[in-house]
Amino acid sequence: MRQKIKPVEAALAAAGALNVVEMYKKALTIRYFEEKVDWLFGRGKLGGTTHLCIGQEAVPVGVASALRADDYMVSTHRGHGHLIAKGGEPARIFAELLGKSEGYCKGRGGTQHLCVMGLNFLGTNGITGGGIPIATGAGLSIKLSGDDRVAVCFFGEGASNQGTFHESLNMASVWKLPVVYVCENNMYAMSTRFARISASDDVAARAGAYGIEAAIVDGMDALKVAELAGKVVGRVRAGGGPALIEAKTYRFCGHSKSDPRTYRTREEEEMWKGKDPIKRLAAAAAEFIPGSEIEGIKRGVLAMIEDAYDAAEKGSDSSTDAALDGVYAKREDIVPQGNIQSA
Amino acid sequence: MRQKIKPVEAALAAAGALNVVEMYKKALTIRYFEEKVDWLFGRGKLGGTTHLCIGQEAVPVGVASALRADDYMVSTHRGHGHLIAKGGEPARIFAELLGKSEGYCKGRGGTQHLCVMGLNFLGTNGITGGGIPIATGAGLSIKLSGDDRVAVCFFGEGASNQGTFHESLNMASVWKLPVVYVCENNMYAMSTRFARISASDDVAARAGAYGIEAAIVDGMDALKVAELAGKVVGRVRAGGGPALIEAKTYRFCGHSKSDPRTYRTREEEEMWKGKDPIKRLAAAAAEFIPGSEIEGIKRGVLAMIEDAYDAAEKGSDSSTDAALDGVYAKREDIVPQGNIQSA
Amino acid sequence: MEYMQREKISYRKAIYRALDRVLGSDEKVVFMGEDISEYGGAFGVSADLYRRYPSRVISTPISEGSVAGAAVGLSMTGYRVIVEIMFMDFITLAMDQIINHAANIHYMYGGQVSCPIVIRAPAGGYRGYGPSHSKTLEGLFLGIPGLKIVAPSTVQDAWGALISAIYDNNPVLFIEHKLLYNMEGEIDLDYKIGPIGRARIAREGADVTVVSHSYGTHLSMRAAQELSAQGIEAEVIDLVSLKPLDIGAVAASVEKTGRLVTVEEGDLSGGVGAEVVSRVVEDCLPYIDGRIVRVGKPDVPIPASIMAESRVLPGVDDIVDAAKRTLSWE
Amino acid sequence: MEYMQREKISYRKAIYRALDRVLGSDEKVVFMGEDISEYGGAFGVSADLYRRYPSRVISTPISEGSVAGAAVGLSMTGYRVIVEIMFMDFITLAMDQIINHAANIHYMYGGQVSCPIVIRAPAGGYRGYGPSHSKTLEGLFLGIPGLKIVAPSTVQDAWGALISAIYDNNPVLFIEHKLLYNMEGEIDLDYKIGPIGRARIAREGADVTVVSHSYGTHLSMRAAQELSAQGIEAEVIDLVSLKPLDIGAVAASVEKTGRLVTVEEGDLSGGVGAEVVSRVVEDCLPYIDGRIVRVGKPDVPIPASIMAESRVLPGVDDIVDAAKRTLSWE
Ligand SMILES: Cc1ncc(C[n+]2csc(CCOP(=O)(O)OP(=O)(O)O)c2C)c(N)n1
Ligand SMILES: Cc1ncc(C[n+]2csc(CCOP(=O)(O)OP(=O)(O)O)c2C)c(N)n1
Ligand SMILES: [Mg+2]
Ligand SMILES: [Mg+2]
Repeated sequence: MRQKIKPVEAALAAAGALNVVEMYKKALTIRYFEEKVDWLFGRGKLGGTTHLCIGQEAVPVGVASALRADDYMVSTHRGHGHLIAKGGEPARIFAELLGKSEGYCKGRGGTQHLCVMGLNFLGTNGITGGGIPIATGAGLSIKLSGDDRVAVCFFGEGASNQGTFHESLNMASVWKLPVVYVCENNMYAMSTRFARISASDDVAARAGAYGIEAAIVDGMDALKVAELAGKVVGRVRAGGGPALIEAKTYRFCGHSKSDPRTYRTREEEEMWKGKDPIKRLAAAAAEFIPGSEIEGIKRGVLAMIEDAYDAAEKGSDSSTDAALDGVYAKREDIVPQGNIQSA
Repeated sequence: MRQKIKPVEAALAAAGALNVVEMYKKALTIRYFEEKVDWLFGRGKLGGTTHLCIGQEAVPVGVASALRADDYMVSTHRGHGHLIAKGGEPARIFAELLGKSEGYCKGRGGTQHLCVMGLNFLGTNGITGGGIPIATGAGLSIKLSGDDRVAVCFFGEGASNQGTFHESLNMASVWKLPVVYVCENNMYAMSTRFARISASDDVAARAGAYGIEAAIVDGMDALKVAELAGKVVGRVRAGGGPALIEAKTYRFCGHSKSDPRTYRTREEEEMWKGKDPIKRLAAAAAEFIPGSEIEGIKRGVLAMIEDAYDAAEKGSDSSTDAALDGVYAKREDIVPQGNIQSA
Repeated sequence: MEYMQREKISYRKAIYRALDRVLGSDEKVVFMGEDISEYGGAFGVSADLYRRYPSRVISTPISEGSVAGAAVGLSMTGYRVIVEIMFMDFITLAMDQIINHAANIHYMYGGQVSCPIVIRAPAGGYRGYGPSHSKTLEGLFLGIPGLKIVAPSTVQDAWGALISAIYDNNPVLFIEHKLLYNMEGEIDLDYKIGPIGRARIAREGADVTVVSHSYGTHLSMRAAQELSAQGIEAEVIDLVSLKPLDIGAVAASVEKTGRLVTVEEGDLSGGVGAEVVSRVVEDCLPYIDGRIVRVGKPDVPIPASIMAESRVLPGVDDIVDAAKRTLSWE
Repeated sequence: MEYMQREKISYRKAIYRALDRVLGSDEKVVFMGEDISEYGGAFGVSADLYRRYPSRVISTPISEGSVAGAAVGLSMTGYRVIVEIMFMDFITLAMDQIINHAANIHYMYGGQVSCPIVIRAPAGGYRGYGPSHSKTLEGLFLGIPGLKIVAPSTVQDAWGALISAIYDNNPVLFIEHKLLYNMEGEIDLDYKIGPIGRARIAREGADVTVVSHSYGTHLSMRAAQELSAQGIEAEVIDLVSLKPLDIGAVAASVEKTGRLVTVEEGDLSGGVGAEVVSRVVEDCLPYIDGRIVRVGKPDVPIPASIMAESRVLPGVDDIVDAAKRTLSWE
């Protein structure tokens, strides 16, 4: 490991070398994964639609750094990054996008309905705002179980205009649920600038109405996100009740696969691209490891993504008659004790 | 008119003698109307259910004093008082409750779906929170029409936990709609004390999230409500955007026809009954007119209510086959100009 | 709490007892709804459960949409959840979570997880509650794959079907007609609780098959009595479960009687009767021996006036008339 | 803007033109929806309308429930409102305002006022959008009195039915299948716009009646061609309007062919086919001369995998098979 040559920021120190490098790797995995998806769409290799999180990687990576494997996470339509940050395997996500039986959801969920129970990842969500009450329910579940897990709920600033946001934050506050609501405020909901359809620029301003503590963080800086998330998650885990983190971020690409982005300027985009979270993480990692190692990581992640895609592509087709199976879960054999009998 | 014997409060002065006496009459009309409804339910003369506003009369009367006939009003399940304050005739409301064809809605709407378009009264509402977006739409309508009317939206504190509250206040704020949201905070939603299912005691605390100005007023004092409503409505009418008024009030009776009120103490009830808005208005009116006149008003209103009920009871039955008619409105003859033709 | 093996109790009490039993024996069961604590629930079903299971009987804010969503989150993470929607009309506020989430989850997540949620919904009219508090909306849910629907008409079935619904691993819409709550009937705790999906022959008869559910079964039984007095013997089938639909039981009966009347309180258009009729004619058209008639609510909202309401909602006479119409082609 | 009398344009453009015409000629028409300004609408329908009618083309927050409610308020106070729901699946968030408010208001308020609202809902699958972006939900709305439903399949009908829907004084659910947007067809601006409720005979044939709507009509026409090659002539009826349902047109055809197939993309259970079959057998059972078959989606959510999706959604082959099954009793 190279000698550190300049004093690290407080955040960096808190994160430590290992975390920074790991975070960099994770962010890079997300970036390359998303770039591959973009490329595949461009070539007509993927059906449906997709919402890429290129530019926003610092948020899932930073938040996930504060989580344990047994914490729950609820995601959005723009959720590949969340899942990868929680430990999702690129090969199985690719398989899901390709509609292969090897996908996490057998190809049935696809990009917007990607759930991995083994990772306590309760799903990306095609309904804007649809995941907010689900995360709240997961928080209630933890509270009833009496342990110290937390549920993390990602949502966009556009989703914060859904009634579920209001209803859920109120319930979480009153019941003191261990939920961390993380708003990825990328300023736009499709083409709609937040300020144009909301009274405030900040979603955090809404938390006060529920007596929920909120903090705003630079969502282009994974270390800052990680630092804040560490504090907030710790407080929530200790029984402090729900919290809200608003990460100011930006999606570098369009909303979904076809979006000419007429609603914003190229200058604005360039300005934000200057804050590329990957570059920032690379710089931070460079404080700990030599440039050659950084290059090695890049090549390694890129190769891993390519391998993952190749493996996924070889998966089996889900278009068999099995597509009609499994609509209903099997009935539980457990029935309550006493004179209740199962026929 | 008797000489005023002590200095009147600012509010009283602003209201003036005529208004105070008129407000007293209106409040009394509501009280006697509701007491009659209560009596009728007790005797099995009315079907379904009902929600009385006894104890809360100061709010509709005070707010209505600031309104013009062409302003819109949207009400709740507890809406008889709102409608009377807006000019509804007791006889026709009784007819509606009795299911008579002479009712405002031919007996089809009943207590919770009572609309009087002639009074720009857009309906009581059986869905908690259901009227909030409707009032918001009425506000948008006024704005598009470019005139200086306002829409007043009554709702309970319990309703403020519905998603529609959040969504609607956000829209009203962003579009600067001329809507006055009036929360009748009577502390309970059925049996549920607000503080138990909400993060704050005050609904007004929620308005800040939308950049909406909110004020709290003693909802047992019609003059105070009138004074505040006068200011707020004036500001909204002048184009200042939406506003919220939270009136702290109390329903003296149960939630609906059968409610043993186990969720609150008799002491609490007595405390609030000490603030009876009718008594307060009577005292204010006594500053302007002699006691004998007050007694005369009482007898007059009581007789009017009895007459109204008697007239309503003689109305015709709505149980004919006409009950099946009028599901669909007739098609408009107006079609747009140009080469669009109606067949 | 110990209950007698056999006892005459109300439908309300049967539901209470099923909840009590399940909450009492299984720490992983949660019951949520508005005013289900001190108030005891709008129809008095929950009574004192909140005192007996304080942490798992949860009185909620008036936020139907997010309560349903929270139930999804709870159920995905190991709990069985019962949600009381105060009046079925209000379920319209929870449709996204039911349709796009709860019902889809087991299938769309590839079988990893399911949503064992029971949504209890008091439905029905005849009480003068008006258009927003009287609806019978099962017709809206027939076409939601992944969801089950039950609407028991007897005390015994209310108890058994609720327990079965709670231990079904799928979301189940559980319909309780308001007029049934006070109805008394015998409950036998030794009754074997089968999986959801079996119809019940409420009355045997050779002339015409009358298919119904929930309160409609009682109207149908009264109609059958009147018909019997006129020499017509109706076979009354109580569907109990609307999804899955025990079409086998209906078909067997129709093959015997050759005639079919469906009875429901909800809207005729796209309702339970439409589905029953369609499946019957798809499977056993050659056995049909007379006009098929559906009885239900015509295309009219439910007026508040209790008199007008009685014109809009189906009654015993409508069923008697319908049964007679199946006997000829005029 | 001046348009040619007769012209070949896309379905998308036909809807655009109807909106343009109505917004342009009537100050009392408002159009609301998400991303209908710069973005031009998720499916490009609204295009530049926001620039031409800036105050009345209103881009909203993501608040489907309250946008529907605001439309109710607007419509009660003198405006005609068109609401674009981005994908029909999201209409589940607006159900309370549609069912308990918009559809009830004219009747329950005694005829004082009505809600002229058109809810435009892009429906349908075959595009790999997955379970929350592919549904066809008209089956949920059949039993809502006070509501009308149209689902045109042609360019001409899209234009005419939308104008008719906007000038209908009732709430109208207007279903646009996503696969139709790019479809081209002739539009004749002299076309007389009738009230909602008339079916269209898309193809004449003597052997079997195939009833469908929206994109299903196109599948049915392709099936009819295949059948014709096999010597079977199908009469294809395009319902256009689902509520009211032109059962007369269907009955007349069935009385001629004696055979009936219904085709829909939505769920079979309680769907359009169930209602059509029920009404047909209620009215003209004696004319039926063979098995009745419904084609539609089985009880399965729509998977994201476009290959799996094609197994779940009905196709041309299913219709061909169904038509053949009606010809015999085996
Ligand atoms: C209920 C619902 N309404 C609308 C949409 C269409 N839609 C998908 S993503 C999106 C924008 C969401 O914006 P935001 O929450 O800010 O997330 P972002 O896309 O910016 O990550 C919209 C309107 C949807 N999927 N669900
Ligand atoms: C959507 C919906 N949920 C629940 C109810 C049942 N309900 C009727 S009134 C009421 C309480 C409303 O409380 P609040 O808004 O404070 O008004 P208040 O009754 O105190 O005047 C409830 C829960 C309803 N009518 N609609
Ligand atoms: Mg955004
Ligand atoms: Mg209250």
